[in-house]
Amino acid sequence: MTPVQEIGEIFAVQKIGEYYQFTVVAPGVAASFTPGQFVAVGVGGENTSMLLRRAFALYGATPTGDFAGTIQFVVAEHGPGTQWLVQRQAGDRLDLVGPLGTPFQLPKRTVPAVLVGGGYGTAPLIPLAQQLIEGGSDVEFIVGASTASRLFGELAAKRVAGGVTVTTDDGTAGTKGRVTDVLPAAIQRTKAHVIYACGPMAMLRAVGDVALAHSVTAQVAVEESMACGVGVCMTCVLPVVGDDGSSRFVRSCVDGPVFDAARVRWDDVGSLPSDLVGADAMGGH
Amino acid sequence: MTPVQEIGEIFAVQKIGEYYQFTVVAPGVAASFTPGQFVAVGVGGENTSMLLRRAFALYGATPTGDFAGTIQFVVAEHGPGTQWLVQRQAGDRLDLVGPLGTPFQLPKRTVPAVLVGGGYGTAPLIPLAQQLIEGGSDVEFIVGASTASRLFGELAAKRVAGGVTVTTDDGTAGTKGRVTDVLPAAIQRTKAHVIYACGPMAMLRAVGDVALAHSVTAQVAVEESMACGVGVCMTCVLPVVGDDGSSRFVRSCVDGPVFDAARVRWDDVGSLPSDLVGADAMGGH
Amino acid sequence: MAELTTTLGSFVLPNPVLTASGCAASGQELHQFFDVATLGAVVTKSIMTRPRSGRATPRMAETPSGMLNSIGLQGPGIDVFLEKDLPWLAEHGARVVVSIAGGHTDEYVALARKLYGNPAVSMIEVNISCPNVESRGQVFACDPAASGRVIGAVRRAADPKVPVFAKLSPDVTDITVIARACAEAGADGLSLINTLLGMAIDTDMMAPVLGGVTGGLSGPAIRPVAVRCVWQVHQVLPHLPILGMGGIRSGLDALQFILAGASAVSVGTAVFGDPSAPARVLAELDQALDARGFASVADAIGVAHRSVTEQAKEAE
Amino acid sequence: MAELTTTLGSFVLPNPVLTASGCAASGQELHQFFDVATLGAVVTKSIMTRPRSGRATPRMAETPSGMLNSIGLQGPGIDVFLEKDLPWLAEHGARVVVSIAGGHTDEYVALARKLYGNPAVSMIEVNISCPNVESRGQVFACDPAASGRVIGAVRRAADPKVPVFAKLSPDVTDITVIARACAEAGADGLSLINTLLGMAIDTDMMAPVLGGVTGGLSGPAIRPVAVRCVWQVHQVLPHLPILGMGGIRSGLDALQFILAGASAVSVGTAVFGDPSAPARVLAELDQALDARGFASVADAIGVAHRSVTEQAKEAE
Ligand SMILES: Cc1cc2nc3c(=O)[nH]c(=O)nc-3n(C[C@H](O)[C@H](O)[C@H](O)COP(=O)(O)OP(=O)(O)OC[C@H]3O[C@@H](n4cnc5c(N)ncnc54)[C@H](O)[C@@H]3O)c2cc1C
Ligand SMILES: Cc1cc2nc3c(=O)[nH]c(=O)nc-3n(C[C@H](O)[C@H](O)[C@H](O)COP(=O)(O)OP(=O)(O)OC[C@H]3O[C@@H](n4cnc5c(N)ncnc54)[C@H](O)[C@@H]3O)c2cc1C
Ligand SMILES: Cc1cc2nc3c(=O)[nH]c(=O)nc-3n(C[C@H](O)[C@H](O)[C@H](O)COP(=O)(O)O)c2cc1C
Ligand SMILES: Cc1cc2nc3c(=O)[nH]c(=O)nc-3n(C[C@H](O)[C@H](O)[C@H](O)COP(=O)(O)O)c2cc1C
Ligand code: FES
Ligand code: FES
Repeated sequence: MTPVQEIGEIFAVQKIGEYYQFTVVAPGVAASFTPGQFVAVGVGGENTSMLLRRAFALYGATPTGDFAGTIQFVVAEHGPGTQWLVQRQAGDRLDLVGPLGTPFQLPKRTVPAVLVGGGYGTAPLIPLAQQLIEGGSDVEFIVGASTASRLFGELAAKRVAGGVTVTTDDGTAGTKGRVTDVLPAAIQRTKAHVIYACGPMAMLRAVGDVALAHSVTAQVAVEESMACGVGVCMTCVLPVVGDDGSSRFVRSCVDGPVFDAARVRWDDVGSLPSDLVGADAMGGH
Repeated sequence: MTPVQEIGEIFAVQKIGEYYQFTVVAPGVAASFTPGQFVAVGVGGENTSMLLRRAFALYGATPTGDFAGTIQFVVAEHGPGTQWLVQRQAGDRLDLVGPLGTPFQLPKRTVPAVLVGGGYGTAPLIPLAQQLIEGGSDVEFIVGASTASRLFGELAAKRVAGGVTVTTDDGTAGTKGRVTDVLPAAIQRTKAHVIYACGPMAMLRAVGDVALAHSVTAQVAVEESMACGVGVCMTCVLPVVGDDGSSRFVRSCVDGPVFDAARVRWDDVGSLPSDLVGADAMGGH
Repeated sequence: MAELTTTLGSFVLPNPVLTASGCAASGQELHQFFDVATLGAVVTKSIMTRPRSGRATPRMAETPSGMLNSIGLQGPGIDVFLEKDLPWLAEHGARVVVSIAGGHTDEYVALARKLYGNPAVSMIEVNISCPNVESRGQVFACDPAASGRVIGAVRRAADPKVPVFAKLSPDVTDITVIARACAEAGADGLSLINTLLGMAIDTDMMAPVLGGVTGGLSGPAIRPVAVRCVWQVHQVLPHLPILGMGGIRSGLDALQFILAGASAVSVGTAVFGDPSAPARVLAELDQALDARGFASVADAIGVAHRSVTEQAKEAE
Repeated sequence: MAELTTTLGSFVLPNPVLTASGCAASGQELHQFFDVATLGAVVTKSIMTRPRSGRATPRMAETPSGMLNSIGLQGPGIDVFLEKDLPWLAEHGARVVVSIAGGHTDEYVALARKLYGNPAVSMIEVNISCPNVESRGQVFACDPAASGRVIGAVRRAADPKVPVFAKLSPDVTDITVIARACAEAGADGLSLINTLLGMAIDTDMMAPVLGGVTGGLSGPAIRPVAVRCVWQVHQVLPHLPILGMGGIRSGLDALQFILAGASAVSVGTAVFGDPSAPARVLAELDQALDARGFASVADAIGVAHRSVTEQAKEAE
């Protein structure tokens, strides 16, 4: 599961709603991929002023068979880096590092699971669902977005798992409302022991709260701004409670992006809680 | 003859020897072009780390007729900017400012002229030759380069003017030697009153010396590193003797790139001669 | 439609986008690409008492997202400037900020006197990033005392109706110390920032690229340093107007400076890549202010400091 | 094949390319991309006496050809470092430069003592770009006296066999003054440069991007400033070894630093875009030296100064 650095050729770019689905020939990355991991993509080309890679959750990887050695990820246009990326075409080459990060942990025993995706956050949940189902677990999806065009993976979800509930904040598709409005019912219906979620931080936090209320665990894949993606720079940290009960800033690129929602101190993201290990030493600086 | 800034679409890029000939749809630049002027091209695309435009002598411009509103220029691969440029293809867009600079001055009366081009330096001499010939002047070309693959415009020169002498330092084409080896004979043969030259600084200087020796004037188009190309930054200066007999650093982007070779203080290029106007004020700084 | 009028001391500008000294000559050349009268003002190349040749070439080197220059203040001298350049700017309806430079305090004073009472001069920007001949060539802007002396002398000599701004160098340990010294000496405001001292080495010639060996680094590469300088100075001198500059290429870049505390901005190096950059930046800034619901430029000046002050309050 | 061996004081390195402190953690992560033992040395993240949480997020902002960071020296503290990280590096055959940081002189001294006699430590880099708690948080590296005190104390406390390098900040009026103070205090060499103080403002939030408000600017954007610092210091202290860094992304970038006077270079921010950058830079530098006919790295150190000295001679 050690990451590799390789130049991958774009096999296809498909526009899906507001998103762009990339299929890239990258055998090295594909070889050791596990759901929940991400790939870091160089943007801007030669002589670019953008030094840092952009991170994208892996939507899938096909080590063997047809499309052997390809990976998939889904890009939403955001700023200059993603704007450059979505202008690439089949045949263009991308500078890739991956697979990176700690993947979703599979339950020890086969238990029912609810998978909750927000926007492009559904992408990494599709290969996870396949894995869970192969492992014998019942899987149900909740796929949400602010509006219909920002939904992703509804069909793919239907294909792998039967039950898919769709929500949109504006009601342009599925149930009007948020994923957490329909999550409690889904937990009860499926007798889920675990929830897997990927999407905006606010959604992950809300999912964590619901999970807590139903005393089930929630594994969530977070998005923190990353400079290196490989664990050397310490830019991507979150305040997380450790096994010893004390909290530390941990790197979401290597110790995450998947965390136990109950361990993340959501209130303190973006601040420096005084009880954090080593916060006392910050006086001077 | 005021320059314009416009986005031009590349109509064609042809590889000629070691050079790339660009034809770009740029009606604004084409409209007011006069031989000896140049165009400044933005390189690197969006989010590039290269801030400055690259200058290229205009090889031609077709304000009317078929190819109406196109310009031509010739690019030699040099560093990152030209490397980016030569990877462009038909249909791509270029950010252009031009036409820029002071063009070649035509003789008051129709007199024989010898045109001396070194490498891609022949490019701006082709439209000049057409102009001279239309004006009734006899024109003969000397086209030189270090080696055959670095020759440019031999055929074009033959097409417009009859007499073309080719030289290469290594003898891979034409006479083995430098343009200045064959220039004296050409001056005598054609009874030239004026020499027009474009090419490496060393060649321009040597051409100037020959012209002086034969007491004919030489108009040379120089290449100085330019930041703005429009006259505002003062990076592109050369020490030039003025009408008042005193020397000043003058901007090769607006007062040039065409200069009277006899006025350029070749020895002092790259230094600060103490008799330059304002050199005495440099003490402090 | 946000109100774009802003002020630099007593100088009222129709909008907050200016050229930067040395990046627009005296306006004529850029007027080919946009009407210089539409800008807040044109800031002229630093002018000196006598004609100056400037330094030997090469005078520039492109660097990542920036450039180095070692022009050495080439110029015709104040007399030619007053006779040719200033009248042209006035005729074309441009407001003019005259940048002056010197090697002695009295040179600066002489220049201020020459500009006295000239109706075409809206403001004086004093470029003190020059070697002080009187103190072994140490740059005025690197020494609070020397900076204060020059600014005080210029303020006294200059037309009282014309604001005097000190243009500071970022190459100092604490820019707020220099800023305070200039403010106490009577500066009506500050221009932040001049270039950073840098250099590049030609790995083929194995020698410095620039004829001047070292040169001034400018362009987007230095923007974070420039924004930091504006922020620090506005924090300690919140009532002193700031003309911000350093790597501004877009309206949002300009907005960063205004939110950090600048009352107006200069667009410099960006002009070399895009000769109409100042006009474009102005249009983009206008849009950006509207999009954020600002009724005026004034409402946006220094706003980014609020968030931090509030956080500090909460922390208490 | 140029001889790549170089020296930093008494520390002999097989080649002149190192990682930069804080840009390679303690080597483990980068070892996934290249063998860290093939580098001249691994420079560790600055370590302190106690565990440190570091600052609140966001901790970085991308800027044109650069980035800002406000990590705040997050780390486990010296004891965990000695127990976990240093042994790992030793086992994997990497030479180690340990970077130390503190808020008091005695913290630095305590760290130097903890490293005393440890065979895994080849060199100590003293990061003095830290606020000095004893003087209202002024950064040590901005004050020659404070810099000298720390370096002198560390030199006395540290293993005499281990060279002590002072890592300087470019955010000073005259870096040669700080360099001299460190040299006189016993520094065996200097690391040049640390980041420039900068900031970015989020034009949507209308607040500073970084949790720490200001941050350190690094990357190719600052290379011209870094080369200038190396040049200036080598000019006044030609015999003091310099570890050069600041925006190095290629072998030719590294060569610029060596020609300016550096005996070795650190590759920092470039690692974030290319995790194998240090190994690549080394290969490219090797080629570049050969292409220019250098028999050894030593032959290239400071060579760019010759051209200038010669010109000066001629001028006489
Ligand atoms: C683990 C992980 C997985 C991700 N998966 C996906 C995905 O599957 N699909 C997708 O469209 N996006 C994904 N993102 C977000 C994506 O990385 C950002 O949208 C992208 O980096 C923005 O770059 P930009 O240049 O377009 O925007 P800019 O805002 O200009 O980027 C400027 C800098 O901020 C960083 N940045 C900005 N927004 C984010 C963000 N939301 N998260 C992290 N860094 C950010 C960039 O990396 C860059 O360094 C993921 C992020 C992380 C950390
Ligand atoms: C008036 C004029 C006309 C020119 N005509 C042509 C032409 O017709 N065909 C052609 O191939 N080239 C021409 N050149 C040279 C061309 O501009 C340079 O080769 C090009 O700018 C190099 O850019 P680069 O990024 O590839 O190289 P780099 O060396 O990486 O460029 C770095 C910087 O140096 C400047 N620079 C480097 N070399 C030169 C040079 N020789 N002249 C001026 N600036 C330079 C660049 O503009 C850039 O700012 C002309 C130059 C001038 C001034
Ligand atoms: C080529 C050039 C010449 C300059 N000349 C001057 C000058 O004469 N006086 C001055 O005060 N600043 C001068 N500057 C500095 C600019 O006015 C400005 O302060 C600096 O470049 C930062 O802004 P920018 O990044 O937008 O260019 C010059 C800058 C450049 C690039
Ligand atoms: C994320 C990050 C963390 C850094 N941490 C340290 C540090 O702990 N100690 C230190 O001396 N320098 C630190 N630096 C500075 C670098 O070591 C280096 O001096 C600077 O970044 C310039 O080099 P570069 O442009 O190659 O990165 C850090 C730089 C970055 C970008
Ligand atoms: S992004 Fe660098 S440590 Fe996580
Ligand atoms: S290139 Fe700017 S003045 Fe000539």
